[in-house]
Amino acid sequence: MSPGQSNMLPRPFSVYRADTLSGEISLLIEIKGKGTALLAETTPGVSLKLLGPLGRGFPDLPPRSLLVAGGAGIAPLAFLAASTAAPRTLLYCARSSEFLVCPDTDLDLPGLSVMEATDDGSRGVKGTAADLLSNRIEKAGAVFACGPRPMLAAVKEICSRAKIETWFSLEERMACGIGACVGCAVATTGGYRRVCRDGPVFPAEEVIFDG
Amino acid sequence: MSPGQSNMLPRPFSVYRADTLSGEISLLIEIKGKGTALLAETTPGVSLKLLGPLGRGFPDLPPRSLLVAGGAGIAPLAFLAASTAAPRTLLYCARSSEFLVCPDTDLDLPGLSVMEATDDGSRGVKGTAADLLSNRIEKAGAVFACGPRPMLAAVKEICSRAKIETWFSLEERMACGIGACVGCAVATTGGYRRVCRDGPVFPAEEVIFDG
Amino acid sequence: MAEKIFEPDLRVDLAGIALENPILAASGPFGYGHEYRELTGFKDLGGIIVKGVSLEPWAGNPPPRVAETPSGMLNAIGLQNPGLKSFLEEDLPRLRGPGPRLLVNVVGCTVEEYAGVASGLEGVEGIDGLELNISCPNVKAGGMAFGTDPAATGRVVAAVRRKTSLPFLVKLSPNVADIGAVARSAEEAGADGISLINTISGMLIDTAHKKPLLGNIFGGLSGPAVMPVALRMAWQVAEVVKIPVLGIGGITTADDALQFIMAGARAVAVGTGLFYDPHLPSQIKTGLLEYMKKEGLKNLHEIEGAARP
Amino acid sequence: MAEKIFEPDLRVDLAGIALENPILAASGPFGYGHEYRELTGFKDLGGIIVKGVSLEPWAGNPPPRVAETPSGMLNAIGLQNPGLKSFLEEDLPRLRGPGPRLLVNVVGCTVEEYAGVASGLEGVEGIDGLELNISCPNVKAGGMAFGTDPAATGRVVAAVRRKTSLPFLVKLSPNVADIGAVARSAEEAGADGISLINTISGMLIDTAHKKPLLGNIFGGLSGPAVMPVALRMAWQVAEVVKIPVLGIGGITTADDALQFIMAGARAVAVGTGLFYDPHLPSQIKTGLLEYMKKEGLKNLHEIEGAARP
Ligand SMILES: Cc1cc2nc3c(=O)[nH]c(=O)nc-3n(C[C@H](O)[C@H](O)[C@H](O)COP(=O)(O)OP(=O)(O)OC[C@H]3O[C@@H](n4cnc5c(N)ncnc54)[C@H](O)[C@@H]3O)c2cc1C
Ligand SMILES: Cc1cc2nc3c(=O)[nH]c(=O)nc-3n(C[C@H](O)[C@H](O)[C@H](O)COP(=O)(O)OP(=O)(O)OC[C@H]3O[C@@H](n4cnc5c(N)ncnc54)[C@H](O)[C@@H]3O)c2cc1C
Ligand SMILES: Cc1cc2nc3c(=O)[nH]c(=O)nc-3n(C[C@H](O)[C@H](O)[C@H](O)COP(=O)(O)O)c2cc1C
Ligand SMILES: Cc1cc2nc3c(=O)[nH]c(=O)nc-3n(C[C@H](O)[C@H](O)[C@H](O)COP(=O)(O)O)c2cc1C
Ligand code: FES
Ligand code: FES
Repeated sequence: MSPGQSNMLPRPFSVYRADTLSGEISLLIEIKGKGTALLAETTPGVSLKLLGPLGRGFPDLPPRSLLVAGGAGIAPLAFLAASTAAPRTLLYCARSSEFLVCPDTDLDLPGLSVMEATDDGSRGVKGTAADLLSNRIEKAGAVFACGPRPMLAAVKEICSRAKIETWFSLEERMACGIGACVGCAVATTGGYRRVCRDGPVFPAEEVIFDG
Repeated sequence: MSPGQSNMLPRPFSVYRADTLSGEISLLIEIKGKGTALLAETTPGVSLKLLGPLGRGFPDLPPRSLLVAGGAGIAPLAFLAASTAAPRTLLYCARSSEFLVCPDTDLDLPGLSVMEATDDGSRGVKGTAADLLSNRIEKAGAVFACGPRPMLAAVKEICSRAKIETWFSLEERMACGIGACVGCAVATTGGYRRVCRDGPVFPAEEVIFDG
Repeated sequence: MAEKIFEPDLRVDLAGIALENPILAASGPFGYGHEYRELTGFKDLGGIIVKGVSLEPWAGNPPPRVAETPSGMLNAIGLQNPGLKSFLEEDLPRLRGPGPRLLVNVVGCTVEEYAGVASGLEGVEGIDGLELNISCPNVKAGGMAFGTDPAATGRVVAAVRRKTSLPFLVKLSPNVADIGAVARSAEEAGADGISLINTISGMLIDTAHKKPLLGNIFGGLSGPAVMPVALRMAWQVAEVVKIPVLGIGGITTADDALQFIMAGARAVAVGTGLFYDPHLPSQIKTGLLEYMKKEGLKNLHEIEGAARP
Repeated sequence: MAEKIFEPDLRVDLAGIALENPILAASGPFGYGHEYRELTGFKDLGGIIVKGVSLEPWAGNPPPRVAETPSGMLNAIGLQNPGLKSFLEEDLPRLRGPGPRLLVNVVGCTVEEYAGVASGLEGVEGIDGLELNISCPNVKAGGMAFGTDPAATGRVVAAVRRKTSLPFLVKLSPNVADIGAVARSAEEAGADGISLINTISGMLIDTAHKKPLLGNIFGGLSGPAVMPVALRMAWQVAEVVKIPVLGIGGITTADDALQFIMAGARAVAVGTGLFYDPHLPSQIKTGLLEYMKKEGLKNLHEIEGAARP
């Protein structure tokens, strides 16, 4: 999405909710810097340029899936969580309570259990995503995660030990957003691949974190 | 005045009206480019950074002064016109009627006669500032002018032939606006001088137009 | 009195390549064109310069590879590309056909590699010209780019000249003290045109993590921030060479394009601007046509170099 | 448990000049300081570097001399200045006294002129150091700047070294291929520090009038647009010299200043940013103090070069 300013690169965001009847989509945006601050100032009725949806999303959720969201990583997982009614659990984690931005009501979905954790214990369990996950991994149908790199690296470690199928939605700085410039490359076992076109969702075992 | 955007140089404007009782000042701004467009979008209540007044203004008006304004050059001359009640004439000129932006009511001042001219005749006399001035120069007490370079050069020529004291308010691109950077230099008989500090008002005979 | 109505002619000849209009997609941002074709159908482009092609596949640099800067961006893609063979087999067939003229950006680490890519493209259908990217590391000279040394530039240009019958431009690096010397050297060695500028070397630091923002430490600065530098170099090069100049660097508006043409450029290419808006070339084309109508220009040659004394 | 409360120490030693804080006013934008003293009382500045002083008065370039660019500006003041004698008689007396350290920017067209200004400033009360602006045209070498040639740089630095006992920095031009070579040459010839960068050569064209916007055709690009280039050069120079580096170029925030310090700079100077807001140095100082408190830093040496591998 272009923040409507000239001389600024577009900003990538996940679809948070989509209403196929009305054609409306919602985004959940954490104010991080210049672009998201400008977007936050936008008033209703203003039109923004938006290109999408881009790239490849998550596969279908098997029953007993675990969804692991770190911070703003909640956006694509909330969308994923709403795609089925099968029993599934969302592990929603952040540094502290103010980074758990997703409204409770949006996570009040049939069949979905929600567990929260914060590093400082200001909401939910005191601990990390890895702590929550370790206790639940054995019976998981599959794991879907989105969040900061160190969290994903920890998730990968736990899941590979437990041999559970795992999918990551990755973030990388982008320029074109459509697959042309190879600016958003991430290291994978198949070489550098484009988050915007080949991803953002990749099988966890393909992602190399120290590359 | 800073248009409130970061990474933009400040923009220079003349005082158009000042109310010493209320402490209010008014500016008359022609939308020329990026900065003036941003200023035009500003809504009441927004605070802007303003530095001034800067530099040296016009001397007192002797009776039978002629004020020659080209386009947005009207701003300082409207202010000057309001400084006395002695008989004086404003020659207000522009390319066409839409560049005669000053509201009539603001020029409805005791003792002030106003003559208008446009290059295309769309308002007032069809002709230039030079045409209006040539017919009136003989009896003038002094001439005060502000407007585009070619207009000022023509005014200088007419006034020097008629040996009438003449003052120009000059425009030049600025950076600091306070006299430090020597960015706003204009060529004068005394070398390069600073519009923002030594001017903007200079005696016409000192200004070199092809320098 | 009826005014004469005419449609301005945007066609220009760039080093023997006949362009429908003087607006090209710069090498790199446009990739191999497939994604932009889906998005904009190559609309209103006079030419496209595909991403750098090397003899063998290049892996590219570690991420992050791009960063935003005030009115610009840094990139350190590292010329990731699948190599000549894959370009010819996978990409080129999808680019052939009517539409914008096609130029291939050629990269290498040695004179032999440049010459090898040029040989491999010789006689291949659908290619209208080459652009030699001499900002690449010159491994034999310790990694300084070919383009920072007039003599090395001459050698690589002469080697490519021997291998190709296609018109070719040499794309200069701005990271030099005397761009005119490099341009003259390229002209003398047989180049048909000069394109400039490539990106200016720069970097940013992520203070939260106390390390360079880009995986490669250094990247190339591009976008509107660099336009005054690019325009100055286009002006300086147009002064010392007779072959045509392709102006590149920070162009996002028709006025920017006109500045390059009035400085002496024959045509312009848009890189970073495509990220801001993939439809920028169309907007620039519309702006140029409006300007030409207003000024009564029949073609752009009338104003080529018009700002020069 | 009571946390230890301390006030971070912003003092740094720049080439033997003890600064209260690492924020200086860059040479040029600040003039001879009088106007800014009226406006901000030199508040929160560790040092000021006054505008270039030459042996004889210099008239400067024809207007227009400045132009805005995306996130930056061009200037072609042409080093207008009243000359050494007038500086000593008119300007310096008004600058003496407590407050920021005072550095004088020295300009010339020949080695002798540089040495002459240095001699004239030797032993004069109130001057804490010099900054040699070697971006000036080298008339003996056909007008290319001293700073684009390591050998010429060495000569001018050595000549000044013989004439002055003051600490002096050499200010490098960015318009070179290998900034490290010039910096090393300055260090070997006796410089006490390196300051960089000066402006990047650029231009704009006024398409309405079909002529260059600046009276001098070319001007120097500065401001946030150039920061990535300046930071890269500070990084490269800090790698090859042992003397301290003063980082300059596009700095407008505390984070910008921190990037330079983490790249290896000892202190920073603000030029174009003063035009955006004359109170910028105070804001940067406040930002640095906040950062140091948050990170528990006692002084800035702890993070000097911290982003380097
Ligand atoms: C596939 C994908 C999906 C995302 N979905 C969401 C979402 O649903 N909700 C949400 O709040 N955030 C999401 N993000 C992160 C979001 O794109 C960044 O927070 C945002 O771009 C920051 O922009 P800014 O101008 O505020 O920050 P600035 O720091 O001012 O931006 C400077 C530059 O850095 C880039 N940048 C900064 N942080 C990131 C980042 N984490 N990832 C990629 N580029 C970055 C910006 O795009 C911009 O080019 C997603 C990122 C990706 C790649
Ligand atoms: C002493 C003085 C008094 C002025 N008084 C008035 C006034 O009362 N009303 C009014 O409408 N205009 C006045 N002007 C002109 C006004 O400053 C410019 O029209 C305005 O700066 C244009 O800004 P912009 O961002 O819209 O244009 P842009 O073209 O986007 O500006 C780009 C840059 O060029 C500079 N610039 C462009 N045109 C001029 C110009 N004519 N003079 C100086 N700098 C320029 C801008 O300041 C800016 O740095 C005055 C100029 C000066 C020097
Ligand atoms: C993401 C990116 C990738 C690039 N890749 C190449 C390349 O492969 N070959 C090349 O010659 N130039 C490459 N460039 C340089 C551009 O073609 C262009 O010269 C430069 O970006 C300046 O133009 P701009 O400001 O319009 O982007 C690249 C630029 C960017 C931003
Ligand atoms: C208007 C102006 C005048 C300048 N004059 C000088 C000068 O006299 N001597 C000098 O060494 N540098 C001069 N410079 C360069 C600045 O000191 C500084 O190196 C450069 O502008 C980059 O920093 P900035 O981006 O913070 O402006 C000048 C810069 C500007 C904008
Ligand atoms: S951002 Fe250009 S390929 Fe992904
Ligand atoms: S604008 Fe700086 S001296 Fe006038």
